Amino acid sequence: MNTDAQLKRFVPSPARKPKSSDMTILRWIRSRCFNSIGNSILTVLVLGLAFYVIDYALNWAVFDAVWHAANRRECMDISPEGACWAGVIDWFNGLMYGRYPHEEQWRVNLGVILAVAWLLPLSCRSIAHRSLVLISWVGLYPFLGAWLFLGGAFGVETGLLHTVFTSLAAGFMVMIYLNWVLALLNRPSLTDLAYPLAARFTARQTHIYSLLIVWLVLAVISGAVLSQVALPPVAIERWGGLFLTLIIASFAITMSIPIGVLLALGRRSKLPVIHWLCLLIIELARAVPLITVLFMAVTLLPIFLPSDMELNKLSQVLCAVCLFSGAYMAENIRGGLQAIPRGQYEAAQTLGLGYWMTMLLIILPQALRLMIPNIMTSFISILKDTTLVSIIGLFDIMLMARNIANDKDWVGLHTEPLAMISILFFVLCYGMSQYSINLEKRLKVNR
Amino acid sequence: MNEASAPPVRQRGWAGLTSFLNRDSTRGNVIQGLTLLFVLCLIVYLGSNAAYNLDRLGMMFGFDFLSSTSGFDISWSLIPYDPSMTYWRVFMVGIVNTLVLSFNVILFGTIIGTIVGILRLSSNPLVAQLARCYVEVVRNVPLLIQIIFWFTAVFSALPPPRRGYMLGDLFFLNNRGFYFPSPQGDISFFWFLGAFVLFAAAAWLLRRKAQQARINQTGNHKALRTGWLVWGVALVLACVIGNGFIEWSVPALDGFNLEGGQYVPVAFGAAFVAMTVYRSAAIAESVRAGMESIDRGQHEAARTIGFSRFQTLRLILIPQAIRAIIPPLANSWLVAVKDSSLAVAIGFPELVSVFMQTSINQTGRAIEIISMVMGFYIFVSLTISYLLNKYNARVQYKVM
Amino acid sequence: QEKASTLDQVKQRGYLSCVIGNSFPGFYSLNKDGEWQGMDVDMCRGVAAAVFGDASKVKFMPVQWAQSFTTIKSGEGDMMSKGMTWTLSRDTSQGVDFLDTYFYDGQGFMVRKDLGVKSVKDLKGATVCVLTGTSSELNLADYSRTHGLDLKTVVFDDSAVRNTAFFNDNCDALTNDKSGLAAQRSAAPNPDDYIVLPETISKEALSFAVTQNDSAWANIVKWTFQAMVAAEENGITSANVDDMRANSESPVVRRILGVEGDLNVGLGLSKDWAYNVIKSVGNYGEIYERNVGPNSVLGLEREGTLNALWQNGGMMYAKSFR
Amino acid sequence: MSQSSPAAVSAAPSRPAIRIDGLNKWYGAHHVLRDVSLTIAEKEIMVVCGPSGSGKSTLIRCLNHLEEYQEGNVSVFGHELQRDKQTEKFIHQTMGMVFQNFNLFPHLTVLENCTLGLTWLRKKPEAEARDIAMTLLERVGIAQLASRFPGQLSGGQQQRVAISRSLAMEPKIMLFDEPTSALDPEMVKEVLDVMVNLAQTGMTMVCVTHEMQFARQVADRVVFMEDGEIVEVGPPEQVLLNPQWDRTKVFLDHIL
Amino acid sequence: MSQSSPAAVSAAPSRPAIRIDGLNKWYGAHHVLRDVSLTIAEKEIMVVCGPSGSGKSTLIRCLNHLEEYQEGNVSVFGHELQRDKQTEKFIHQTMGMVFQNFNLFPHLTVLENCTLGLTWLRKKPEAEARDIAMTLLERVGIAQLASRFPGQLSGGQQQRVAISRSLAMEPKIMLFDEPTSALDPEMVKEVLDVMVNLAQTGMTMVCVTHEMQFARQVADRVVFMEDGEIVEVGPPEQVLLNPQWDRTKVFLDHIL
Ligand SMILES: Nc1ncnc2c1ncn2[C@@H]1O[C@H](COP(=O)(O)OP(=O)(O)OP(=O)(O)O)[C@@H](O)[C@H]1O
Ligand SMILES: Nc1ncnc2c1ncn2[C@@H]1O[C@H](COP(=O)(O)OP(=O)(O)OP(=O)(O)O)[C@@H](O)[C@H]1O
Ligand SMILES: [Mg+2]
Ligand SMILES: [Mg+2]
Repeated sequence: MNTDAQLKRFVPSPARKPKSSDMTILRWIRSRCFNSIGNSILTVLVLGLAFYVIDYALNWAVFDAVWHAANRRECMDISPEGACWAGVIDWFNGLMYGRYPHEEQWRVNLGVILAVAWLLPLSCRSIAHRSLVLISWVGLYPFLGAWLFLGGAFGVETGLLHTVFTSLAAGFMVMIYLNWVLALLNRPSLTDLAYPLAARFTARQTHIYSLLIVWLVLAVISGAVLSQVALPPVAIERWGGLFLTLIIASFAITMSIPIGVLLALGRRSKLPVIHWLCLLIIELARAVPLITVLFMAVTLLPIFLPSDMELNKLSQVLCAVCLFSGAYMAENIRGGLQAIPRGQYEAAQTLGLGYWMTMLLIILPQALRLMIPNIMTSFISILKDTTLVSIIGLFDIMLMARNIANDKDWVGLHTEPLAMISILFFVLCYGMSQYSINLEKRLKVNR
Repeated sequence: MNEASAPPVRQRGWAGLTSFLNRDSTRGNVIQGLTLLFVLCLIVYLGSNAAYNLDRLGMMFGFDFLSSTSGFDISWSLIPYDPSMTYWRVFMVGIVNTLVLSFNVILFGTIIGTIVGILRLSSNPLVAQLARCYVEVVRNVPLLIQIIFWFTAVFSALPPPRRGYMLGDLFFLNNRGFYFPSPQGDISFFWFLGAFVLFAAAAWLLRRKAQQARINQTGNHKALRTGWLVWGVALVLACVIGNGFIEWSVPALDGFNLEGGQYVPVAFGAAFVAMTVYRSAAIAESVRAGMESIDRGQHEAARTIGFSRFQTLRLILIPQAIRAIIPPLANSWLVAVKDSSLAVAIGFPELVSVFMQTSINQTGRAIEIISMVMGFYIFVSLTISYLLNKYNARVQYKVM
Repeated sequence: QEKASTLDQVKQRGYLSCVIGNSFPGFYSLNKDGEWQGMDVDMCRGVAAAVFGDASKVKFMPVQWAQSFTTIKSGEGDMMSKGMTWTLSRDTSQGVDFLDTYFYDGQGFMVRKDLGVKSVKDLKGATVCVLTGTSSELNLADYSRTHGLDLKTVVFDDSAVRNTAFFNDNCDALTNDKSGLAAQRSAAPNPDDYIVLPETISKEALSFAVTQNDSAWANIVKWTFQAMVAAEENGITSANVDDMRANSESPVVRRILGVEGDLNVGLGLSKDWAYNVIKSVGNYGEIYERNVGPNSVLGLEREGTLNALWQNGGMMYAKSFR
Repeated sequence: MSQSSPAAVSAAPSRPAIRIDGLNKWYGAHHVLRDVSLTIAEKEIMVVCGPSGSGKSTLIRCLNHLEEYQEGNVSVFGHELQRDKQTEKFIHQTMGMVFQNFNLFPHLTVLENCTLGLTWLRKKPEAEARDIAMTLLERVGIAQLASRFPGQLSGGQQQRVAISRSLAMEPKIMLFDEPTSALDPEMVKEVLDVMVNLAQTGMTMVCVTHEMQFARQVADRVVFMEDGEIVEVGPPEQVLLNPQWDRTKVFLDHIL
Repeated sequence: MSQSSPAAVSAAPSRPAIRIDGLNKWYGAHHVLRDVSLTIAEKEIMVVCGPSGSGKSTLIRCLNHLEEYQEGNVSVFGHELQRDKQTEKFIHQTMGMVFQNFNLFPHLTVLENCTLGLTWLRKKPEAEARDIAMTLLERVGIAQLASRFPGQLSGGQQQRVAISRSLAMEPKIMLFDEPTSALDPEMVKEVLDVMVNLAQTGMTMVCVTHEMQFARQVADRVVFMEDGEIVEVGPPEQVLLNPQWDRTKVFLDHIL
C-alpha cells in the first residue's frame, strides 16, 4: 500500500470553453424545420397561415384604419374596409373611468399609483417588516383606496370605522416609506427607535409593541392631515369602465387567497362538520357557472337579506365573485397542501409549532409558492371573468364598449371596441402569465 | 431548559377542567358544535328574511308556473316546441340545447386541444411557436368577447341564403345556419338506429374476441385489424340497410329561407366555434402539462430500448400521460358545460337564455328558476366528477 | 306593518332613485362622458326637480328586465321609467301601478329594400331578429300564430348584437318598437337599403310605474308629467319659463307655475314645483325634440303621430290644472 | 467515544429518559410493533438497527408522538404521552428529531430554519436567536452557509443544518431516523462526525442507522429489531460482533 | 470471477467494444467531461467510480447517446456515434442500460415491460416474446412476479426487472448507472448477485457503482473519475487497494 507521501497529487485540469460550433443559422433551420417531408409541409403551411392572418389583421387594424372622424358615417366614407378607431378614441375616457366625473378622475389615477407605490418598498431586501408590506396592502390599502374613490369629507361624511381604518392605512404607508428611507440609509428602523420606549411598558414581545406605538402615532398624524381634505363624494354607481373592472378583479383576486386558504384548510380538516361544510361550499360554487352566481347575487340576495339593508349592485357582485373565486382558489391551495411532503408537517411538529403556526410559517408559504402557476391561472381567469358582470348590467369596460354602439355618433360601432378590449385583456393577462413564469423561475433558484 | 423539566401531574377541579378543555377531542367537538349552530342560525335567519320579503313583495313561491303556457317562441330547439307549450318544456329545451352545445364543444375541443398540445411539444420550432401563439392568444382573451367576435365578425358575415355555399344540393351553409338532409318519419329512423346499434354491438364483440386471441397466442396484429375492419363494414351495412327504410327530407330554397331538412343556426356555430377554440387552448395546456409531467427517465428508458419518437409517444408517454391528463380534462369538460351559459350573449337559446332570462322576465319566479338552473349544473357537475372518480380509481397504478 | 310613504322615503333619502335599463337609445343610454340621457331619464329628472327643486338629485338604477318590478316593489326604486309597455298582466300581477303613458309606440318591422317586401304579410317563413324579454318577443309569436306566418325568431340579449346580426343579413327582418327601428336604420352601413314596413302589429304604451297603492307618490309622478304636457300646451318652455312666471297673465300658466293658487298643497310639494320641472328639463315637446326628435339619434318625426299634442291630432292631453 | 459506565450498559440506570412499556401498534390490520419494551437511560446512546420494514422508524416516531399507538405506554422523564396540548408541548420541548430526508423548510434560509423555533416558540429576540443559531451552525461546521437556502446545499450539509435546527431548541433527547441513508457515500462521514461529537457531549440519543462503524464507536447499547419485535438488545460488542440470534447474524452479514 | 487475461487489463485488446477518444462535454459553460479517453474491450467489465458530480453518469450516458457531446469521438464496435437514424438504431440494439431509479414503465406489468421491445421492435410473436421474457425473469429470480405491476414490487425486485428488460433485447454491452444506490441495504445484494452472474456469462459491462466489494469481485478494470477527468484506470487490486493518486485514496477512505 502506498503511504500518503508517495501518492501523486491530483490537480484538476482547467475547464475550457468549447470550440465554436460549426452550426450556422441556416443549418439550424434546416435541421429543425425541413428535416423531413412532413415537417417541411408543416413549416410551409404554418408560414402561409401566419402570413395570411397577420396580413389581414394589419390591413384592417392599421393600414386601412381611420383614426380621426366625427362619427361612424364619416369613418365608413373614408375607409369602408378598415377599422374605425376614432369612435374608440372618442369614448376613451368612458372606457377607462366609466361614469366617474371628469374633474375627479385624478383620484382614480392617484389611487392606482398609490396601490403600486405601496408595494415599491418590497424591492428593498433589508426593509423592516418586509412581510407586513404585502399583508398591509391587502388588509389596509382597500380602506385608503375606497376613501379616495368614494370621497366625502374625511371624518365627517365617512363612517367612523372607515375613518379609523383609513387613518391606520395612511399611517402604515407613511411608516413603510420612512422605514424604506431608513433602510436605504442603513439606519435602524422606526420600530427599533421606539424600542426603548416600548420596553418601559412591557418586557415580552417588545418589538410588537414598539411597532404598534409607531404605527398609532403616525396614524393619528395622518388622520389629522387627512381631515383637512374634503373630496367631493362620488357615488358607487358612477364607477365604471376599466377602473371598475380592475376594482372587481383585484378585490376578487386579493380576497380569493384568504377565502381559498380557509376553505382549503377546512376541507382538509379532520373535524367532519367543518370538512363537509367547506366541501359543500367549494363544490357548489364550482359546479355552477359564474353567470348564475351573479344572477343569484343580484336577484336573490336582496330577498334573503333584511329588507332595510342598503345594498348596491357592486357589493352584491363582489360577494358573488369572491365566493366564486375563493372556491376555485381553495382547490388550487388544496393541491399545494397535498403536494407538501408529510415530512414538513412532522418537522414542524417536532419543533413544537402548533397547527396554526405550522400552517402559517411552514406549509402555506410553500404551498402557495408551489401553486404559483395555478394560482396565476386562476387570477387570470378571474380577471377575464369580470367581463361577465356586464351581462348583469354593471358598467365595466365590456358594457361601456358595447355602449359605444348605442351612442348617437357611433351607432353600430361594434367590432372595434371589442377588438380594443381584446387587445387590452390580452396584454394584461399575458403580462400576468409571463410574470408568473418569471416569478416561478426566480423562486426555483432558492430550491 | 427549565420550563419543561417538571413532569405534570394529573389535576383535579378547575385545573382538571382546563385539561379536559385542552384535550384535542374536546376542542374539536366544541368547534364543530359552534360551527353547526352558526350555520343553522344563518339558514333560519335567511329563511325568515326570505319569507318576510316574499310576503312584502307579494311574490309567490312554488313550482306551479311550470305547467302554465310560456307564450314565447324559441328560435331553435331539438325537441318539438311551440309557444303554446309549458315552462317545463322550456326548461327541457334549454337543457337539451345546452347539452348539445357543450357536448360538441367537449368533443371537438378535446380533439383539437390534444393535437395542439402535442404540436406544442413538436421539435419544429415554427410549429411549436404557432401552437403556442394560438394557445396564448386564445386563453388570454375573455370568452365572452370571443363569442361575440365569432358571431359578429365571422358567422354573421357569411353570405345570405340565396348566395350561400352549398354542397351537392344537400348541404347548405349561409348566415342563417348550416342545413343538411334529415331522415323523415320517426319509425324508419328508429329502424336505422336499431340496425346500427345491433351491428355496432356485433362488431364490438368480434373485435374483442380478436383482441383476446391476440393476447393469448397469435403474435401479429392481423386479428386486431380484422376487428376494426368488421366494425367498419358493419357500419356501412347499417347505413345501407337503414337507408332503405328512410325517407330523407332535403333542404331547398323556398321564400326567404331554406325549407326542409335540419339546420343548426349560426348562433350555435359561433358559440360552438368560440367555445371549442377556447376550450381547446385550455385542453392543450393540460395535455402539454401531462406530457411534461412524465419523468425524463421514461423517455430515456424507451430510447435505450430502441423505440422511435413516435413509438415512445404511443407506447410509453401517452398511456402514462392519460392518467395525468384525465382529471384536468374532466374539469375542462365541466367548465365547457358551464361556459355554454355565455352563449346567452349572442342569443343562442340555451338554458340560461331561455329559462333564466326570458322565463324569469315573463314569470318573475326568480328563486324557483335560479334554483332549477343551478340544480341542473350541479347535477351535471356531480355526474362528471362521479365518472371521473370511477375512472381514476380504475387507472391508478397498482401499488402494494 | 305600514309602509312609509314613498315621498317621505325619497325626501329622507335626499334623492330619487329611478329604475331604467342598460341601454335603449333615445330613452336611456350613456353618453361618452358617462352621463345618462334620453327621454326616460329626463322624466325622472323632472320628478326630482318637482320634489327637490334640483333635477340632479336622482340616482339612476340600470337593472335587468328580470328585476325591474322587484326593484320597485321592494322600495329600492321609487319610479320606473324604462320604456316599459303597460300591459294588463304587468299592472295586475307585478305589484306596481302604471301611471301615464309618455310615449305611444308600436311594434314594427324593418327589412332590406331589395327583398321587395311591401307588407308584413309577405314575410311568410322569414327569420326575424328580436330582443329577449321584451313584449316584442311575445307579440311576434302571437302575430306569427294568428296570421300563420311561420316566422322564425332569433333572440338576442343585446340590441347592438341584434342590429349587427340584422345588417349582416342574418335575419330577413328586424322587429322592434317603431321608435327604435328608425334609430337602428340610421346605424346601418347604408341606411337607404332598408325600409320600415307600414304595419304596426302591436300597441306599446310606454308608461311610468310606481309601487302599488301609494297614491300620494303616484300623484307626484303623474302630475309632473302633466305639468310637462300642460307647459307645452301653454307655450311654456325652459327658456321662457322665468319670463312667463314673472309676466304671464294667463291664470292657467300662473297656476301651473305656482304663482297663483295652492295646487302644490295636495301634492305635498313646494309652490314652485312645476316651475322647477320646466326650468330644468323643459316641457314635453322639448324633451321629445332633444331625445327622440328628428335631430336626435332616433330621428322620429312627431307630427301626425300619437305623441303629438291633442291639438295636433295626437294623444298628449294635459289634465286640468285646477 | 462512549463514556458510559458498564452499569448503564447492562441495566437501565436510576432515572430513565424514556420508558417504553408493552408498545403495540397496528396500521390497519398490519401489526407493526409487537410488545416492544425498552428503557433508555439519561445520557445513554442507543442505536436501533434491523432490516427494512421491521418497524424501526415507527418505533422512534412513537417516542415523540408523531404516530399514535394502540396499546402500551411511553413515558418521557416520567411523563406519560397522551393526546393533549400540554403533553405535546412537553414532548416537543424535550425531544429533537432528525429525519432521513432532512425535512428542512425549503422556503427559509439555513439561519431562518434554525431561528424559527427560537423566535416563535421561545420568543427570543431576533438578535439573540441568531447568535444561538450561528453558534450551533459553527459547531457543525457550516456557519458560512447561513444565508443560503436548503436547496443550494449538498445532502450532508442539509443534514447538518437539520441537526442544528433540532439542537437550537435545546432538547434533552435527540432522535435520529437513518440520518445518513439518503446521503452520498462521501457525505456520510461529515454527518457522522457531527453525531459523534454530539454523543460526546452527553446528549441522550436514540438513533436508527445502518452505520455499524458508528454504532461500534459511540453506542452504549444496540437494539436489533425484526418484524416489529426486539430481537436483541445489548452493548455493541455483543450484538454486532457476537450476536445470539441467527436472524441478527444474517442481517449483519448483509450490511457489513 | 473475472476470467480476463492480464493483457486485457493492461492494454486494450485487439477488438475494442467501445472506444472513447478525447471526449469533451459542456452543460452551458460547465465543463463536465474533460478529454476523456478510454477503450473498453469486448467482454471486459469496467467499473467507474468517483465522487458525486464527477461526471460518471454523464460519461456513461454519452456512450449510448442519451447525451450529446461537443468534442471527441465515441465508437462502438467500430461504429462512430452520430446523430442519424441508423447509428441510433445500432447503438440501441447493441447496448442495454440500467438506471439508478429503474425507470420501469409503470403502466405495464413486469412481463409486458420485458416483452414490449421484443414485440414492437424485434417483431417477435407474442408467445415467443413471452417465453424469452419468462426465461430472463427466471434467471433473475422473479418469474413468479411476472403479472404484477412495477409499483407492487420492492426496489430490488424492480431493478431486477429493469435488468431483464434490457437483457431481453440481447444487447452486447450493458451499461449500469448506480444500479444499487437507490436500494435498501438488504436489497443491494439481490441485485449485485444478478450482476455478478451476468458478468460471468461474458457480457461486456460498464458499471458506475460505489460497491467496492462488487468491483473487487468482478471488475477487470476500475476507472476513478474526478471533476470530469479520469484520474486512474487499472485493475481493481491496483486502483482500490494501492491507488497512485492522493484523490483516489481520500475517496476510498471515505467510502470503504
Ligand atoms: N403509514 C403507513 N401505513 C401503513 N403501513 C405502514 C405505514 N408506515 C409504515 N408502514 C408499514 O409498517 C412497517 C414498518 O415500517 P417502518 O417504516 O417502521 O420500517 P423501518 O424499519 O423504518 O424500515 P426502513 O428501514 O425501510 O425505514 C412496514 O411494513 C411498512 O410497510
Ligand atoms: N442536465 C444538466 N444540466 C446542467 N448540469 C448538469 C446536468 N446534468 C448533470 N450536470 C452537472 O454535471 C456534473 C456531472 O454530473 P453527473 O450526473 O455526471 O455526476 P455523477 O458523477 O454521476 O454524480 P452522482 O454520483 O451524484 O450521480 C455535475 O456537476 C452536475 O451538476
Ligand atoms: Mg425507516
Ligand atoms: Mg450519477
